[in-house]
Amino acid sequence: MFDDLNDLYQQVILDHSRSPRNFRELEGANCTAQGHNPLCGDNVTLYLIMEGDTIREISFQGSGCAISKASASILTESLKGRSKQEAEALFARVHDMVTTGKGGSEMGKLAVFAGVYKFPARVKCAILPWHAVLSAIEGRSEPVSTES
Amino acid sequence: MFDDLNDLYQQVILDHSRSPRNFRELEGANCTAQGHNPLCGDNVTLYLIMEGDTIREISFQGSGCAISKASASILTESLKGRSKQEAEALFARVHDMVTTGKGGSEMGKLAVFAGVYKFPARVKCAILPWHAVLSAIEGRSEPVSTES
Amino acid sequence: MSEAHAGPEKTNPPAVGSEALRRDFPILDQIVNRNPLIYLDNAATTQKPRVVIDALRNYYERDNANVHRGVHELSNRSSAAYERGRERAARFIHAKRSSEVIFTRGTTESINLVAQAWGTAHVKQGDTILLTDMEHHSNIVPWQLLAERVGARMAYLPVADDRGLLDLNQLDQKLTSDVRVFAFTHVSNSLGTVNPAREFCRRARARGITTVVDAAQSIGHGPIDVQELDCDFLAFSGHKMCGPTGIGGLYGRHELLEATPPYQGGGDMIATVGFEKSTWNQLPHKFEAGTPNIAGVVGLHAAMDYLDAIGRSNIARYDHELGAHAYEELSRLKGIRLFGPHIGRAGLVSFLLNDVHAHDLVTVADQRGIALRGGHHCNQPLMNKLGVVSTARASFYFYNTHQEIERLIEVLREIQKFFDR
Amino acid sequence: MSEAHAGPEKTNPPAVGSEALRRDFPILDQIVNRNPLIYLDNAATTQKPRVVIDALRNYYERDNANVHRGVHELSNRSSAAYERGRERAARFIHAKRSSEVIFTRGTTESINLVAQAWGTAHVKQGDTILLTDMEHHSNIVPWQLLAERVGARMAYLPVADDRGLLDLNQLDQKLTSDVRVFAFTHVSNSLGTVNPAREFCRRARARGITTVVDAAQSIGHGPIDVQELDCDFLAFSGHKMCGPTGIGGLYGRHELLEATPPYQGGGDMIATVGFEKSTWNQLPHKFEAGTPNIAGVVGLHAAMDYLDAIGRSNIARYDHELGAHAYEELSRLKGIRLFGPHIGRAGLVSFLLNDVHAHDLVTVADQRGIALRGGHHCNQPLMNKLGVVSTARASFYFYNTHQEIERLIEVLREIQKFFDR
Ligand SMILES: Cc1ncc(COP(=O)(O)O)c(C=O)c1O
Ligand SMILES: Cc1ncc(COP(=O)(O)O)c(C=O)c1O
Ligand code: FES
Ligand code: FES
Repeated sequence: MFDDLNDLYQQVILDHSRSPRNFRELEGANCTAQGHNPLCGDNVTLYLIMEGDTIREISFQGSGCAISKASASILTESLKGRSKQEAEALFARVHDMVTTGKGGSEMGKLAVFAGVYKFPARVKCAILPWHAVLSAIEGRSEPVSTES
Repeated sequence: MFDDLNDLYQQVILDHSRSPRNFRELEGANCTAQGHNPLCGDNVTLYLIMEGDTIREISFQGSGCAISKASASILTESLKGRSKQEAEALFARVHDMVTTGKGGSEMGKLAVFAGVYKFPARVKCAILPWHAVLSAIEGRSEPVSTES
Repeated sequence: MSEAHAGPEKTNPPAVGSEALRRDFPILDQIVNRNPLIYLDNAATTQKPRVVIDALRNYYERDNANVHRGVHELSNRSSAAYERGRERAARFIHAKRSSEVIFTRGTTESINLVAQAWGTAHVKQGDTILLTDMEHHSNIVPWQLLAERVGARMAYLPVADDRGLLDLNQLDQKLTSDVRVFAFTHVSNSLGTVNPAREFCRRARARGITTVVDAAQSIGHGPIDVQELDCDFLAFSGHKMCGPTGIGGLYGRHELLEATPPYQGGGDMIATVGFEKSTWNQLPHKFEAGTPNIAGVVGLHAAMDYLDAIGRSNIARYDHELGAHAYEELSRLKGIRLFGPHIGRAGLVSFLLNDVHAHDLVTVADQRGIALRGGHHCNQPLMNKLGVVSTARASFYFYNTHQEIERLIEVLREIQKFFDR
Repeated sequence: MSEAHAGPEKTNPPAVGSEALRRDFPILDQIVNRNPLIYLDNAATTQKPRVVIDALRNYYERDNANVHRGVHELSNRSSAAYERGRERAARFIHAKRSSEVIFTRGTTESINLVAQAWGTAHVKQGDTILLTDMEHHSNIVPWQLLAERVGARMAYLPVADDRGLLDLNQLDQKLTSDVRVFAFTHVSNSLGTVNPAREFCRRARARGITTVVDAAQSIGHGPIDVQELDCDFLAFSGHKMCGPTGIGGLYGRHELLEATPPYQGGGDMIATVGFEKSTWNQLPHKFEAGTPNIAGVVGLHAAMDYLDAIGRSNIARYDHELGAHAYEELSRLKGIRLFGPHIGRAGLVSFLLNDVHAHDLVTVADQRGIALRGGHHCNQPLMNKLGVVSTARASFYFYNTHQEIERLIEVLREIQKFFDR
């Protein structure tokens, strides 16, 4: 009945949104960034401990819908231990996937967001934490917004 | 062919617009007023010598279309020697006539303006000098405008 | 001269909520996401009856020309249609004179006009601008910009209790001698509160305080009478009352408009222009610079005729009925949180269901063909106060039906189950 | 998601001036004052092709909803249509990014936005605002209001000779170091002068002076490329390019818009709103407060598609042809006084015939079904300079024909006789 919906709200997404991983402030974080979605008023803050170009630790906090919470949660899992360059490359592929629906097969757990592309108003939800994390590791200090 | 037009531009109107009567500044005027039509930018200035409530002398100057020039010219002829009250009453009847086309039969020479009502954009032209003269004899100092 | 608007009012208008009436709105008859459309986002914008759409077409197919300065036939027709629209709008809100109606893009521009033109001339350093906790951003930000410019202070009449009501006693305390203007919404777009606008204006007037009524949510939903309200300014949007987008109005009391400097400069608002100085045209033209939204006014005229044919008291009654019905049914749902007053509410309901985020809820409802709105509804300060980021909202109009509400409830139950997997 | 605009461009567009093309404009096929309508008031506003009227109807019958904050299907469609309209407009004027296009009510509001928002922040006491002698009131009064507010000085580049041209040598003298902004019209609406906008911008840029191009009369009449012009701001109206009333645009270079504070406050233009302070949304939303004219943008999109299908170079060529034809025929009339350049003129002619007042002439022409304009054309300072109060104007568009010009000349001869009784 709810075919597209089941694509969007996969069980993994619901699980992560209910019990987000790494959902806390990170002590000793040397890199943080906020993301803001003016359409809904939701906010996400990313906390990172960077060692050189490597993301040693990562966590998040904030308010958001199931999509944005799950996206942030899975993001923290996916980026831990990765380099800045790897994070940027992954962002590009996530962006592609949630706007076109393609490329999910090589994305591992992140593939659960492939269904988002059918819901244009919700693409920003999935992307919001990624915008924030990129802004953090690239050292920009202003809060980012999904309107950009 | 030009039936309505001949009603509007009667020979009398064309004559008065070409050779307006009392078209000069009036020396010793104790009462003047300006009228302005913002739609076309035209202006008319009325000069009066009042003795008590009576219009002893009256003249005009300014730029305008055939209708407004003829209206001002015939106005000066009609109001000379009249009282303030008579002028006000006449204004009301002219206003009626040029907006409804009715009542011309008792208006003497002013009846030539009865055709104006068929041309809504031109009603202001016929009325402009009347607005000005009323403002003058009622002692208002601001220029009047046809927009009121 | 032909009539540029939609023609005479219907003699036998269809009843609110009836199938016949719904047929007046072509958009309602469509399938969205494999389900018949149930449009419950009327507080954001309303749909347009065929007479309004036809009025626009007729205008463009027969009468279109620029207004005011023309002498030719089409220009006469357009100018007459435009000014007839103004007279119609004045009658619709019972203004004393049609020159008290200024056409704008909508409520937002109307309030900006007041804050910028009247406000800059009349609100001074140290003055207070009083709003309420439940204002739309459009009735907050223009005043904040003004306050910053002139050095005035912002104050807010608080929402007194969990029922989303404003407290008249508190109002008296807030209406101190430094308050220069009191701007408030007639009906809250997120709580559904109907404010006692007449009483607000009475108390403000007693203290010489200028009042600005945001009528965005009330203009299309019942009778409005600016003389009875005795307000100084009143702002409204055409698109929220069956009219086209891009047109709305500002009512201003004659004396206040006279004492207000121009807003935008340009054609039509001037009497004379010189290289160094210009002089202003008379009301209402002083505030309407440039070519206005002529077709918008023609469409708005048709919308006002349509609403009056249906009957604004009928609309108000039915609206409240739908609101009460929805509120009652919703309050039976387990895990529901409802916002706004229990009774006497406008035809909209704001709620949260369990811990489902409003946008998730709205996305699922949309897959059932139901158009709801989720978000802060341009009421962020209020949301902060309520301790939420956003709510879901269903807002009704006279073409909605009780069955649609039943269906909404059904789908909300499904949504609960869906997110409770 | 369905397409909210008029659909694909025609593959075989009708030729300018052809009968087939005229059939695209329903309004042209009518009798006015017992004569077939000859519409020669296109500089005031243009007529609308059926595709534009249909685009409005389709929007209201299928997709109407409020934009930006919605999650449901209709709101998705409306938001997408609105932003597609922005991309289309950016492409139409060859802007680098679509966020450089702000939607406004029209040219007048666009110029007010620049003067009020950018101007108040960047023009200081003692600065000079340079305009030209041939500006429309809409490009004079906003600057006078700004000058008065901040204590700036007005200066005007004079019309150098009786041909209605501006002098480049004089421009260099006028572009002194205290000039902060140079605002000028691309095409004069009363003289028909086509100004060398690119060269104006080049000289201003060399001195670090901000440029504002009033494109009201050029936008619909030929290709426009803001990157080639290298202007800072450019203002235009939809209704003068086959689009609906109530919609227009402002192009602004990204860096300048970023450095400009907001204009109007309200919904959509904010990022966050607090009781005391608010923060602004990003470009272009920062400058679009409240519900915009959504249908207007949809109609404008269709108009741009239509103009490009006809071909803007075709339009420009034909326009100039009609203008030259009319100028030549008119110059043969005894007692004619023609204004503006002899050659290289836009598709409009301004004139006086003997001592017949422009409004008298226009009234008689109207009785022959010919729509002309008489008056100061919102160019009072220029009229003063020319030593006249008003002129009569015939302005052409690509649906006008050479036969219509012949007929105009015929009627003008009749008018001479009529007033020579
Ligand atoms: C040169 C010029 N500038 C500005 C305007 C004003 O345009 P609008 O009335 O659409 O704002 C016009 C139109 O009359 C014009 O011809
Ligand atoms: C209470 C209230 N005020 C103001 C507005 C703004 O209206 P508009 O967007 O038509 O300018 C709205 C509409 O969203 C509203 O609900
Ligand atoms: S709805 Fe706010 S981030 Fe998804
Ligand atoms: S046209 Fe100016 S007064 Fe008649």
